[in-house]
Amino acid sequence: MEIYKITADEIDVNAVINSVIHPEAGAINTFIGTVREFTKGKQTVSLQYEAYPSMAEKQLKRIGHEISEKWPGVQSSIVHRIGKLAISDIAVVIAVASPHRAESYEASRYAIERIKQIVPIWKKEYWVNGQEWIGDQLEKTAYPNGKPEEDSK
Amino acid sequence: MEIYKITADEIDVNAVINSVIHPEAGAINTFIGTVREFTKGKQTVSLQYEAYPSMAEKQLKRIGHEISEKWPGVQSSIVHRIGKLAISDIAVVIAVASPHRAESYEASRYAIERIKQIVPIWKKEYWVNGQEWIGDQLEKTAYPNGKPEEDSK
Amino acid sequence: MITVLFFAGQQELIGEDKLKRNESQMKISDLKTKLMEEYPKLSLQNTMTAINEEYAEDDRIVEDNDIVAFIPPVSGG
Amino acid sequence: MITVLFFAGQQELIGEDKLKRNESQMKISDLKTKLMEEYPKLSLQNTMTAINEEYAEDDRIVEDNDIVAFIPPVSGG
Repeated sequence: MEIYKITADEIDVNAVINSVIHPEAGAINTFIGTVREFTKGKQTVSLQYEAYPSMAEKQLKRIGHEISEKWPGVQSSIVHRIGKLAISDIAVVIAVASPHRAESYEASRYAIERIKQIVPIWKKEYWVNGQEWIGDQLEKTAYPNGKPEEDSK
Repeated sequence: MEIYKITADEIDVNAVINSVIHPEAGAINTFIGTVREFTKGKQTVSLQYEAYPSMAEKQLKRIGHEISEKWPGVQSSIVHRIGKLAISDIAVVIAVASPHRAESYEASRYAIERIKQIVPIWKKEYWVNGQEWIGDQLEKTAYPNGKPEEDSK
Repeated sequence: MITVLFFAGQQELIGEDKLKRNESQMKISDLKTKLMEEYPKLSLQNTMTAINEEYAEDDRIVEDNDIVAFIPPVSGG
Repeated sequence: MITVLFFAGQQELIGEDKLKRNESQMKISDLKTKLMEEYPKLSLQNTMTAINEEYAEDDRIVEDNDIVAFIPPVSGG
């Protein structure tokens, strides 16, 4: 049973993986996004994720739908955590099961790229001496088309 | 601590994932190969994997070394199970951790392709009405160069 | 009556996560202009908008009871 | 004395996983020919060989105490 969820709790990686296992699947690709300590030499202390949860879950479901249209027979689950996270905490888990390995990699990669385009989740980074919402909140650059690109539908 | 192991026991996916997590990693890609029930309409009942364990572990380690040369800072672990497996059982787990997501996908994909080239592991498939060693054991086709291609070293 | 939602940096900037306004039959672009007059520090020019949890273009008309959410550039994953 | 290892289908074909032979200073290709004479059903023409757990070319000389493993096409993963 596929899962598309925003949660404030720790993500159970096994539960996400198990949700996509099925007898026709021979390959399961899992992507886990964790909080990285250093980005371009800058030290992160913690992160805070905020979402528009009801819409974010709809968008996650939509990504799952896009995947099953692009790669028939491929099952996916996506769980994204919100709230305050520490170094190495898991922020997002994507699991994709497919008959053959190529599609499991492609669909998983597609899912993470789409999350970064269309799912209303925001990350605030806390450093030793400051904090900032990531994602060009101050609009110094615009989306080229005024909104995220929406392929496939 | 990276793991490169052949085992007759069930693979603990979490242990493999945890072995690659480190503070500089922001992305962990995991590939899980499971026993698929149907391949081109043919129903598999079970699989048996056999290995040349000591050499296979050396080759897995070699793949890990190739990965860390191709993608500096990327950590990997690979565990392959041998013995008799049932439908949906896990045969192989690859975990790759990297600072950025692109390399985690690339290195994971590289690992599974290399396993299929250079690691002495063989799969015997059991169907309702027969069994066969997979991998062209009868040498109806040869490796183009008489041995698997060895890139990068 | 419409509900307007703000998130992340924009929410911190105006100090509110939600506004109620007696507006309807108004283009999103006009609603943006009105809110930017009310909160001079707020920039919505290139912010995406969702109406009732679906992305909507700037020329879309906001209807009574709509939930309008301003979606600054996302940074999940 | 050398040790020769067989795996998978080849192991089933000859009914042995291991042979001991009083050979050394012999090319792999010559060893293959000798074994194929001994086991007429066995084909090693295009089988890879590992000496002491490292892949080796067919013109490599087998030394005393070497472990020679014939590696039919692999199918792990």
